Amino acid sequence: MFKRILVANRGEIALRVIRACREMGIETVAVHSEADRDAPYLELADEVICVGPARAADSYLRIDRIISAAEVGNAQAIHPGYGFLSENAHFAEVCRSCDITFIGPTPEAMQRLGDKNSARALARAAGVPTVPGSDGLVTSEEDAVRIARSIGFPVLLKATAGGGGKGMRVAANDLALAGAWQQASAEAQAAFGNPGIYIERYVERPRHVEIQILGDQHGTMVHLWERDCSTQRRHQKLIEESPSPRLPTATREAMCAAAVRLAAAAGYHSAGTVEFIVDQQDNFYFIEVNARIQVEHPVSEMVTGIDLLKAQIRVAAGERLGLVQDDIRPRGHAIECRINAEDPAANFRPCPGRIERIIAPGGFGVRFDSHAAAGYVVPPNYDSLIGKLIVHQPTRSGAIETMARALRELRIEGVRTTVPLHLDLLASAPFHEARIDTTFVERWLAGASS
Amino acid sequence: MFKRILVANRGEIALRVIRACREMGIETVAVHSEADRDAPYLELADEVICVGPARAADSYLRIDRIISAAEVGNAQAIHPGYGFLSENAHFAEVCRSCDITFIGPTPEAMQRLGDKNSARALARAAGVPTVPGSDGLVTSEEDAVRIARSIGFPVLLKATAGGGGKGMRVAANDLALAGAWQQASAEAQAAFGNPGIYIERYVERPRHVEIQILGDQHGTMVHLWERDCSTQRRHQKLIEESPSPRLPTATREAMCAAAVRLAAAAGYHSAGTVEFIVDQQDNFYFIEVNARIQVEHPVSEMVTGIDLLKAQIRVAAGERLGLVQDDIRPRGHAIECRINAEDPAANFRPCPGRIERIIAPGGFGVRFDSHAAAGYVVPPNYDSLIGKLIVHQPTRSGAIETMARALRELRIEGVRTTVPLHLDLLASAPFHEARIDTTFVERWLAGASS
Amino acid sequence: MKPTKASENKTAGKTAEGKGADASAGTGGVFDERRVKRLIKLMKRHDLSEIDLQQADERVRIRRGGAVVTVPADGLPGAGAATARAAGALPAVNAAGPGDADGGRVVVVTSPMVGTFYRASGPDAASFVKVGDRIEPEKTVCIIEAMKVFNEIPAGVSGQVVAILVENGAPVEFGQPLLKVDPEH
Amino acid sequence: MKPTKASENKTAGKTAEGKGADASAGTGGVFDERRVKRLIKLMKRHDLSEIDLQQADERVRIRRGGAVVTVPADGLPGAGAATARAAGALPAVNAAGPGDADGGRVVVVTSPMVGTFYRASGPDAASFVKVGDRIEPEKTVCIIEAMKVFNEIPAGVSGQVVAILVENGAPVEFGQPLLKVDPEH
Repeated sequence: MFKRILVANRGEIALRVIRACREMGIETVAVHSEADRDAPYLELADEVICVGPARAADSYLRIDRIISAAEVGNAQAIHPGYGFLSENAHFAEVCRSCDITFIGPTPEAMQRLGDKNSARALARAAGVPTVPGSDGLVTSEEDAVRIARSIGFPVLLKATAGGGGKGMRVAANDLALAGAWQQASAEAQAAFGNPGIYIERYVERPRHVEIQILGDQHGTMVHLWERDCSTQRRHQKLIEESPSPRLPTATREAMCAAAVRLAAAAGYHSAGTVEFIVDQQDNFYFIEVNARIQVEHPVSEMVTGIDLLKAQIRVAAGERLGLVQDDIRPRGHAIECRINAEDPAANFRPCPGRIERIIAPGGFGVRFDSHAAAGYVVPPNYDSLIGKLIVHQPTRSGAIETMARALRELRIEGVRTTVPLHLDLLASAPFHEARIDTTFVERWLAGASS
Repeated sequence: MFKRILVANRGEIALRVIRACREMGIETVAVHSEADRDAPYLELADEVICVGPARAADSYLRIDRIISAAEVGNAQAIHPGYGFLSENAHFAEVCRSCDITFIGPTPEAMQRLGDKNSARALARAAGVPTVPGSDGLVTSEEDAVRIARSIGFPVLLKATAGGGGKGMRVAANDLALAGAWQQASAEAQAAFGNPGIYIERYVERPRHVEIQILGDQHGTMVHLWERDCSTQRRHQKLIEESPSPRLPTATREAMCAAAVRLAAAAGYHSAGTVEFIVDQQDNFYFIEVNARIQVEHPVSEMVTGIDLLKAQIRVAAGERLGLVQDDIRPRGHAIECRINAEDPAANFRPCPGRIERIIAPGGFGVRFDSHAAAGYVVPPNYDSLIGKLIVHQPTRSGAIETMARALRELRIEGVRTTVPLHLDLLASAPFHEARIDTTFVERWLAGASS
Repeated sequence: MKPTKASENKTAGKTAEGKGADASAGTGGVFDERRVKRLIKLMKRHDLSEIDLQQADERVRIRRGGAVVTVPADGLPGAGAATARAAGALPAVNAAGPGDADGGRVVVVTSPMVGTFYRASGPDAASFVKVGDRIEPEKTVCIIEAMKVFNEIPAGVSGQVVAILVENGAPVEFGQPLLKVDPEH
Repeated sequence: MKPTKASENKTAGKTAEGKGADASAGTGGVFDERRVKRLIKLMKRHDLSEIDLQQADERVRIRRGGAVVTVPADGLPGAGAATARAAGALPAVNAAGPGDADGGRVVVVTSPMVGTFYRASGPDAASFVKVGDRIEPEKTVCIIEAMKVFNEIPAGVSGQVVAILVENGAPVEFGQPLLKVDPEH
């Protein structure tokens, strides 16, 4: 096992890694930017190294400085957390070349899964469903109609060079498709200098369901069931839960099996997440793999009783997982609310600043993971996540009740937070009745404000 | 279900009850003494009523004032917590006569179990082993020898009127017994004016193992397995855990079955605890029933996933438990450390005072139940418990690691606490190796200081 | 999931109250001690005795007495016997220091028990006392009903009744101010 | 269960440190801000530049500079090129206000990167600079090894070397003071 791990991240996930290491008897080297110099979790590390100024590109994203800190700090391994360098295959390669263990998948597995097209190809080869669509670009209107008929309407036209919704059109039938193809192609040409368009089935009001996987270097690959992350606003997850409500058992099991097949085909080990969308008829389609630990990993920890961080460190050290699929029996229902320093009443404007007072909720079924403490200054340089409130109860309705109780107990003074939004969301009819998909929050917000 | 419950207690258990009620949508009336006027948990109650001055005898123990507060506060039920009026059968009777539900067993069941002699008789009738001893008083030296031989040496001589160790003697053989009987009898006469002595088997270095039971008013009675509370100092529990380490499965199951038999025989419903001592050969003997929720109930909640407070309220309202024994499958290992405002370095002197700052630990498997917050003044009038730190992990060694990590994270400034003692205890060889009994802490403390 | 609401018949006794979904109260929350301090400063400067601010679910109420002496209603020696008398409620009289003034000395008679406050012995009877009455320590000033027992509460102090602080039929808690008496009259 | 210990080769940068089993530090704990404030007051009164108190696991260290200007080692225009130069480490020069003095102005040259500090180009070579040397901005004052690359670090300032703050072969972090230069010489 490692004697000393460098934590190449900040905030709650840095604290999460430090906690796991302290329990395992592993020393930690925490790196930080100048903006995080006074963060209270640094006191829990065995060594603290400043790697640069506030700007992430000059500190947390600087491969040379992180590696150098690992070398002067005598760390044998680096935990990248999420974000920053966590899915950077080049960084993983540099770690390997410096004889430092990167706590995550191999660079090869990351590359195989990091590119969306090669990941989709891998998925299809492993018998994992992807959103049906054109194999390549659509070259003519006739071609578009032929393909759309074969995959079924409605369809989504997407610019191959695109992003941010430009060159994107939905078409419900042949007639609409002809015009849409023209428009999308022209828009793509104008926006990206590339008129190339491809077509895939348009999934209306999908759910975002992801499978937590965990593998070792000795051929064991298991899943820790699913998380439902449909409760999003502008593609930002707000609430995650496990199990996914209203998901048929057969679908759930098929998704888990598909995720394990794909991960095994990619030669994956470590913790990772296979993301799917699920349509209104409970068909599921592979979207991408997140080759890292995720913000919402605690909900899977609560229902399975397995510490994902410790497991991730153990398998990175070459240990056997020591678990088989049958050992992983989910119990009850877990929900996580992301507590951000944002003002929901002011269009989610970030609210950095000094936290004057904080009272963490406690009691049965409540877990609060936060790097904040009274006196902590939320820096304006990074994301606004200041804590994760996680609850675990035998049932979903019980979990909602505990979450509402805990949110009301949580007191954070000095900065505005998303706590009021969560209370409203929990009490909203769509969430309460589990009629959730990735579009419901925005529709509900629009309805609530009109 | 009740619309409104009065919480006839203070501190962490009052907060625990309020939390359960908030999750159940039940309003709460919190009573308090003048000393607790500014306690932060009162802000979570729907109504707050001062019932008297600091002295418990004039406030929390005043039946008339508590009942009166329930009446003016329109509470349909009273939760007594632990201590104070919780095991007062007369109070339970007054509640009944005022048409207020006492959340606990009936006065009749409390009376049957409240008297040690009748509880022992009930236990024997239900086939539950008690410590072997004389049926009544020992009238002569010959009688003492005859009885001692029949129950086996060593034996304990106890004054029937006794208490506080006076008139108590241990005898290892016939010869010692003769002198011991004389001395004990004379001492009892001098101390209590009553020379009556009885004999029971002396259990050396026993473990304190208790079974959590839970019954409804419709004939369902289940157990939630055991807690080991052997880690005590001067009969004050310091650390509780579940399962009891090194307890053979057959013994464990026999104890649980015995506890359920006894509770059923007593016509018990509500949550309760059947206490046993277990000798070095794993024989177990019934000691007493605690007819209330206990300080250490969270360890059973963690391993079973069942919220005992909510269940207790539901069965008091006449609902069915909705659980059968097979539903209650323990998972992993839970440990609780009682955090007291006492100075372990100064002979556990209580340290009331203002808490300047508190940082609660978080993360996987950690629960912190505390009514304290920054600015809270620990009053000198009541017990020194300011929080309970509970951890849950798949294994005992994992739980110990998490507890040590969490204790090191917990920061309480302004008053001295028992945190350093717990850290030392967790690291001590007897605790670590689970060689625990009710005497080990004092032997270990004596050894550490010599 | 039912959000718990502040109850309507809240008894007094807290100086600053805030309930409900204010869990994430920012700098402007009712629990902001700095704001409370600023308000207190304002009150001192302008010699205010109470500020009560409310907006939506939030409320800040601060009261500031002049020279106030709190007297438990049955707390003085020689007070007359009531029908039933609660024991163990005999805190000492708090003598207010001089120079603290906003005019005269006022003695506050507080409730020795939890119960329901009645100004008269029955719905048609006259009130025991009204503002302006001169009273002696043994004078019954109200009845507090607790557990079906009607407890006559003696004044415990002599003087002139300045104010009656509780509505007829309202619940009172231990230590709650019942009436103000000017002992110099 | 292995208690984690503060590591021996801790790098500097925190002004008050407390590690280990001080979880329940009482009023006298190292995190007691009031004590820190009292110590700072004491330092100001007696013009101390550092206090370092240790007892068992506890440690309080407070440093206080005179008129100190912090200069990143490669942060000044015209600084000579090192073998490899880290980018993006160009904080502005902090001009110290007057009247803050404990004598002359001192400029602190700080590390632009994380790595291992060397005073000379090899074990047998002479130190790049020693106390008393007059230096120019482009003068190499040390080498910092990071990822097997030896980075020559220029002074970035001219003046006389007053102190060298890091031991040969010691690890340094970003922003760590390396040497003090008196620019008036």
